[in-house]
Amino acid sequence: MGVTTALEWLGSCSGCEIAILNIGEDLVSLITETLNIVHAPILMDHKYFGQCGEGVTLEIPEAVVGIVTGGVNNREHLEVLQEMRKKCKVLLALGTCATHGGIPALMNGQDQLESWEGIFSTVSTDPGAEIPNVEVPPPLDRVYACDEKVKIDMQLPGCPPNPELIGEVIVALAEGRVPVLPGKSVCDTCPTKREGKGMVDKVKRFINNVEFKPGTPIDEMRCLLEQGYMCMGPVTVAGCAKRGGPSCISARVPCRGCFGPVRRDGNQLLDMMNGLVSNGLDFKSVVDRRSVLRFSGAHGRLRPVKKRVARGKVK
Amino acid sequence: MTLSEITTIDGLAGNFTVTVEEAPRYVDQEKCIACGDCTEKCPKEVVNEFDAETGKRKAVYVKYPQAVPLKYQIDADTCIRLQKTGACGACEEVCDAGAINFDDVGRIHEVNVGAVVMAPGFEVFDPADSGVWGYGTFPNVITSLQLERYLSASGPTEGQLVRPSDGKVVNKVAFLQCIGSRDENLCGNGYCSSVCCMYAIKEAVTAKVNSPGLQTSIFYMDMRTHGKEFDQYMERARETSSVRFVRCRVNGVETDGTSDDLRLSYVNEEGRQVEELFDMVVLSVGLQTPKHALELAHNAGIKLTGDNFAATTDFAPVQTSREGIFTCGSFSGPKNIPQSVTGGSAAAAAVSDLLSPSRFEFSTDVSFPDEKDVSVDQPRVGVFVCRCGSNIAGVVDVEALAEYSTLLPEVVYVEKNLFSCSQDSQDMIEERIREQNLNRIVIAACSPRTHEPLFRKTLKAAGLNEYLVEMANIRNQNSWVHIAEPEAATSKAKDLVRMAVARVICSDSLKPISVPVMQKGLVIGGGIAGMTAALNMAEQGFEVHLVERTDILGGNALNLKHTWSGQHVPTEVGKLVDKVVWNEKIVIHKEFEVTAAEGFVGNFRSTITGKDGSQKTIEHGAGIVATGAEQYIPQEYNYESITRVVTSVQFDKLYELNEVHVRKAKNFVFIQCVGSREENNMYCSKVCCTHSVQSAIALKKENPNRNVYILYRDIRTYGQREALYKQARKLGVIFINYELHGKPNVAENGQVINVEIWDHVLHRLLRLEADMVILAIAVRPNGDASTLSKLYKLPVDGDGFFQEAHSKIRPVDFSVDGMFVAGLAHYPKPIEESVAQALAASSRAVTILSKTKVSLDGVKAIVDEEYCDGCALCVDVCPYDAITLVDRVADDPDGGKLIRVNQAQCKGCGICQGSCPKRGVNIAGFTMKQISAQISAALAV
Amino acid sequence: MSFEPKIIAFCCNWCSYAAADLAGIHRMQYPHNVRIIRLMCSGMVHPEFVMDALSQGADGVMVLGCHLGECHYRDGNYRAMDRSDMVAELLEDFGYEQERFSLTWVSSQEPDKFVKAVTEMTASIKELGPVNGEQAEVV
Amino acid sequence: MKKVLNIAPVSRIEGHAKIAIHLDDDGNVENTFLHIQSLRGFEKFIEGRPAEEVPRIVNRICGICPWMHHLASNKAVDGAFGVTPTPTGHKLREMCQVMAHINDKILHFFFLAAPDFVLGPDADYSVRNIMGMVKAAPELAKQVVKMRQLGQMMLDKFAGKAIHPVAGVVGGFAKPMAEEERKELLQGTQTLLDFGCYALDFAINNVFAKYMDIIGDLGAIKTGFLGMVDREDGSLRLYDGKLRLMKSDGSFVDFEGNEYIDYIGEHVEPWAYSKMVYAKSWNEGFDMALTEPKGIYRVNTLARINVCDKISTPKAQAALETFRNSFGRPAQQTLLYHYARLIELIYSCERTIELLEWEGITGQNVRAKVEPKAGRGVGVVEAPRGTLIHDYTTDENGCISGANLIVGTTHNIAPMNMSVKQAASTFIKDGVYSEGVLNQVEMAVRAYDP
Repeated sequence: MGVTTALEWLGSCSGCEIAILNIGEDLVSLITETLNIVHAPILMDHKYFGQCGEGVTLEIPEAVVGIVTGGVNNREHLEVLQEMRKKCKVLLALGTCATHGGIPALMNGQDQLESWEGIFSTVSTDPGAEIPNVEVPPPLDRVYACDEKVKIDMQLPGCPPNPELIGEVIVALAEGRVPVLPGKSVCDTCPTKREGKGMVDKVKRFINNVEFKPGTPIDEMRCLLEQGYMCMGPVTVAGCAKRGGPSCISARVPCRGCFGPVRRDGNQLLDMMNGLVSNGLDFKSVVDRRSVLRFSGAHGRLRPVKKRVARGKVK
Repeated sequence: MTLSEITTIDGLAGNFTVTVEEAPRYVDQEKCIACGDCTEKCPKEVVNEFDAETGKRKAVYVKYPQAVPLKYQIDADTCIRLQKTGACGACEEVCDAGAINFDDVGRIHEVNVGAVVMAPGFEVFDPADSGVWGYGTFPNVITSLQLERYLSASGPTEGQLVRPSDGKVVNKVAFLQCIGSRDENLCGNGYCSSVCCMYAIKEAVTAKVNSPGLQTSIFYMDMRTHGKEFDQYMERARETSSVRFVRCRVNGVETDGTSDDLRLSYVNEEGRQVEELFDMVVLSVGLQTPKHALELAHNAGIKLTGDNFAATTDFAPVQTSREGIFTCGSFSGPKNIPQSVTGGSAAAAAVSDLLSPSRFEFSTDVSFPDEKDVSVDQPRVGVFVCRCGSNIAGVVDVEALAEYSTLLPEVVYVEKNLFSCSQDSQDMIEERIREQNLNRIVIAACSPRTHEPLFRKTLKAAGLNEYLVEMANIRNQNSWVHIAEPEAATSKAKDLVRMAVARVICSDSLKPISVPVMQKGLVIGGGIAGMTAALNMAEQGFEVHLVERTDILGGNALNLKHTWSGQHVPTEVGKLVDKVVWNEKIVIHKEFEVTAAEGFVGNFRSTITGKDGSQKTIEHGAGIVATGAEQYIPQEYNYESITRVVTSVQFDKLYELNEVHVRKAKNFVFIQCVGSREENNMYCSKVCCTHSVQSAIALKKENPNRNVYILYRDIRTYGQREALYKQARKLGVIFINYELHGKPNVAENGQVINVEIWDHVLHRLLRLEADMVILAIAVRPNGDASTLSKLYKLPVDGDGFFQEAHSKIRPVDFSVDGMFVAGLAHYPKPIEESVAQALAASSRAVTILSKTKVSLDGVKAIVDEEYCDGCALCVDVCPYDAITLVDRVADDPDGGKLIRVNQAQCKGCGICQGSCPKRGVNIAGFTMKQISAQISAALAV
Repeated sequence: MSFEPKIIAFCCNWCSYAAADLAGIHRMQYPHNVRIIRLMCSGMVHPEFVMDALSQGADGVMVLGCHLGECHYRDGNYRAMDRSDMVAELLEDFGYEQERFSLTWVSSQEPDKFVKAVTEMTASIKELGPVNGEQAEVV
Repeated sequence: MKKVLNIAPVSRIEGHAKIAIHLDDDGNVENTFLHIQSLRGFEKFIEGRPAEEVPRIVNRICGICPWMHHLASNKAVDGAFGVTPTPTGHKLREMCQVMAHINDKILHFFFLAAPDFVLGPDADYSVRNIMGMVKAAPELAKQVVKMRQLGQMMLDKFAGKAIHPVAGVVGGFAKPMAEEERKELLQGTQTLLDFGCYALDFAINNVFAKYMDIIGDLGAIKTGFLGMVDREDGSLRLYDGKLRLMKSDGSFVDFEGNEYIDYIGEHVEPWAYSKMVYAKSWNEGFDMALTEPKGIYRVNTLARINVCDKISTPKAQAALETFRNSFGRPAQQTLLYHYARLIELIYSCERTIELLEWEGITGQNVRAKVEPKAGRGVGVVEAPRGTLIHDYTTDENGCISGANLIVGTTHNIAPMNMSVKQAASTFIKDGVYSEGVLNQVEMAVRAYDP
């Protein structure tokens, strides 16, 4: 009998779940032998309030391993996460939403109420609509990463995470060892030609394709940052690489940092901008620099822009 | 050898036999552990010479806490036991070490040496001899040296300025200048001691800091602040420390009879006779050669000047009249610290020139115990809190600080010292490291910039890596700047110690890196300084490249006729040029300039470009900048429009050619400080006073009927030059003082030139009819100094002269290792000082060239292969191109990449570290971990 | 009691740190709120240090480097300047007032400038209030 | 006495939903609600972003159909910037989208829906799932996993990322297709096509045949349909075409995506974060009454199969004819979504092959020249879950100044609520209900694959 495991998704898009399925051939043995899944909304019908929905308190069965995906956006997420923490020995935060807030944490850069009102008054929405509030979980003040709310034992970022690494973590957990996960940046896995960033003075928007010879491997392509594109490889933790190169770079597209900061508490915006200015690049050439935090906006990194009251400079 | 004196020097240069007489110490140096018990027990109190009679000491004593060797001694003249056998002997009883030896006897040593350097220094003039200043009679008349002790934290009053007579806090103090200087009637010392003006200002400023509200007045004849940045200091004293300067000679000091206050009567600026009362009068006593030094000179058979200083020449300022015997410091004339330090190096250069054939024959390397590997050990931090006399303890609650330190993580030992830097503390720390098995040290004291090297040595001596020490700067950046806020200062001190501890815990042992040395020298500038330096290096056996911009060697000296002592400059320069030209170790590059430079100490590569555009590359281990200076072209005094208004340099030429105007002229007016000592050029050109006085003397000697006027602000014929000033006055040269706000007015009026000036003595406007006006023009820094400074990263000061590493203790070094400065490039100075500085620079350069490799500081960028992933963000930010991107696994492109740092090129600036998003590169000694730890510690609590 | 800010000052070993030492030698008095961290160059200051300091409760952060053109390492202070412009702007992204950060050039011979800088910074931070206090700039 | 049954979470679907069944005192269904639990605010937080970045952000709306959002977004940005993708760029995008459909169908039918049929609606929950299926039908399971993996990896290898793709770019595609890649993809798709045909046979013989009765009435309701068809011949289209809005009587109107506002509106209920899209153009308002629904239409597979006149590829066309012969047009039975899904699976495979065989597919000119500017663009594609509409407005910097998104599932929210009500009230009588019964209620929802 495998290790009892509970899966839950919070503010997620189910991309992480799909990534699990993408483990491939080994999936079958993994979900039937290595693991003994006792709760997983996407795959099985275990219910929170009893199978007939008569219960009143949310319950998840005990499990050795707990895997949560998604960030914590609303009360239900919080309740579920806390229940997971209660019932699982080892809690794994899977995917960048769970580890650093992910895309939904872009909301942290907005005024929530204003935004929601906007959403329920679009051109196509019936006039006079109110923000729903019956039997739907109320939102939290902002989007949180899981470790902001409960103790997390292990983190595996990625949007989505790399199936290989998911496999490694699950097997490691089952075998009770520490999984081998990348600690360096995307560049470490990137074979593109690099010389130095000094010659670039501005970053270009990605409105033209990068320079490369079609059909040639990416190790014959010049580093995209050195081509003048904003590539976040240097400030993003590795893990996306498959088939000898980072995913986006293999698609000849600059990295946008979907695995989160290279150092767990690193600050992608600060580190990226610092990397640029230290090399004499004009950081103002970055259109909408706040979206550099599009994957790691939790942990209070991304905040609504504050309008400042003019204050007499203290002299 | 301490307590020792030289009695005879026999033999010749290269092989002297020196007889040294060592006096008995009565304390066995081997046994004495300097515990101080003997002093405590000693019943005999006598006045303390070191405190200049302001305090007391015992008959068994150490001269001062920092004395080296720190061994006690017995003063035979006052020791009860040594005076009367059988009496006392208390010290012997208490000395557990059994170091006391009343039967100690003097010894005679004979040493065989190749050369001798005489640096017996000076003594201060004793004003007691002449009663006029009431010194010795009025307790509140003290000497500047005594004041120095009163102001010192380790002095009798721990820095509090109180009256000797009644302990009353001093509110009003007067400094009387030229006591025992420039005065033949009272003391026979006609010369100027040249340091007193500056030290008086310094004491006035410090005194004011110690007791705010203090009124300070300096009574002087001429303020002789001719040193580098001295005039700026004086202006600051005047403005910010409100020191009052009164130009007049005070002829006597009296009491008001009733109290201990002192009355001075003098003629004030308005020419009125006034009387003023002071709490204290400080006599700025001059320097003179001590008796024993005169005997020494006599024994050594070297000539002295009329002023009793060792006779030297301007082109060989450290060479005495006897070959093989050299001198430095005030023995060859009054000098300040930088000059003395320079002189020391210069003497060393002269000696090594003489002895270079036998270099390294007797030398042995200092060896330190093997370094203990502490990398895996749990940190054991020892904290040593320095009181620095009362400098720290006077403000910071050292007890509380020490107490607090014991609570800090990993701290296993805490101790307080009176002076952590004293030799005994060093030994003690070394001791503690061993016995307490400490592997990290925090010194809570002064600034690492001045003292870190000292403590690093101590760690080495204790077998610890020298980088495992961290200093908490609780003096310069705490107790001294929060004097009025002891609580705040104490809690800040705690923070600083906490930060230091946090940092040192993260410190690792670093290995200094050593790089091979290209044993060749480069000298930039072919003037006297440049040639002298080049020649000395060459004669010490090193190949030298001498780069001169023009087509002729000699530089500014080519404009000069005589040195102040009367040596004929053209002749001497000629000799020097010949020696340089004929020395086959010197490669001369005329009409060349340095256009590019790279490298580092021991391995410079300089590119020089000729007028013809040709280029050469010179590899050298050290470089000396002797690019000289320029003349100021006056904008003032109608120099442009009036033909007979000329510069001093022009005048010399005209005079030499016996040009008609000069021949015919009856009235000559010299105007001093043209372009010097004013707003944007607040520095003294140092040579002009002497120069004008010399010209005036020549004119007068030639024809006594000529009227020669010198309009000056302060006549700065410092040192033994004073004799010239005296002679000029004797010859009837008229000196008229003017102030900056009342500059002379020069206008052409037909055949004559009208010079108007306010006379401060007669207190009326004076109109002089001059046939010729000579402007004593300033020395200006070289225009291209900035270019050179960029090439080699050499700092220049606010006036545009090159900035030495430390104005007092490193006067010829640059902050850039392996580069040195000499001559006018550094600051205006007369020939003998240029020569001395050139020799000094040479000797400093040779300390590098004489080695086959130099070791560099361990503060370098270190790649952390665990984190560096070769993103190449740092490659282009390195100012020294020290970073390259390589395959992690040699020639395996798929193995990933990382950066390599060229240790020799890396200067440890940390720009790479500041750019790295993943802590992949760290500056050893300043790692992200260390700095983060410091930040967190600073903000903890 | 009155608000006594804690200010972290990163000082370059070759200029501002020396100036601070000199200020001591001249016994110039200044507020006790500054904690100096000695670095070899202002170009060594990682922006992360600034943010870390503020997030750990520093009320202000100063970087003091050599005058432009006087860097001991060619152009470290230019890097510091470029970074500072960036940091100053990003401070607001992360919810701090720009006034909490300052960059000043002080040569080793300008203790007075050093004193002026820390005195003014302390004053301006006192006016601003504690770093975690009411975010004054919210409309 | 009154009580509420909370079926939470609704499982084996991709979203966060809860079914609340309110029973009256006699234990009969008083009312039911399908609560859509979460709202993330994409429309708002893409504001201010450079438009060309948005396709890389909105794909996170759904991890199962990221390609749909990615490409709808790209189409919208094309419109806003006024660019027409190069032919090759256009076809590469479509190929990726259609391939994504393949994987999605396999996933949904076999991993999520099939357990209900293979193991039975009232099998124990612990076995009524893919793990159970693996034990029950190991060979089939392995085959299924393999096929899905094949499809995913083909896409992943060619486009860098299968989940949350990045290869689609404003103006076209980020990289051209190499000949080797083409060959490999072609081969893989052939295999998938074979599996698709096998899957349909398997379903017809082992599932639908067995459950005809249930199919007949489980969650059955009567509504209109919306889907995309070819502009010329009205055949089934997934990536590009015109929209067709059909009434339950089979009459329909066609319109272009950017006219959507004139035809559909969004109704908001206080008990669901998701809006409920309805046919505004019918001018009958919005009502979910089972008997006389107003403005209600459905999307997704069944809808597309209903609205299209034919399917342009042979095997799928044949399957369509069989389907229509037995169920007519439009077919209303909710569980037929599964049937329609498998027909689309075959179409997707065939269409992919068609595209791979187009000679221009390996062309080098994959991206048109792009200038960021102010404008508006509407991007519409057929997502597995229904018609997906991205509507952007950009400012002069080419940054998003306004966005309106209508995602596939929202069209089906109202119908799903109706199906749930229908199912619940048919199965729950006088307080009698069981886990199996409640699961059948869920099956009604599952059919829509929300």
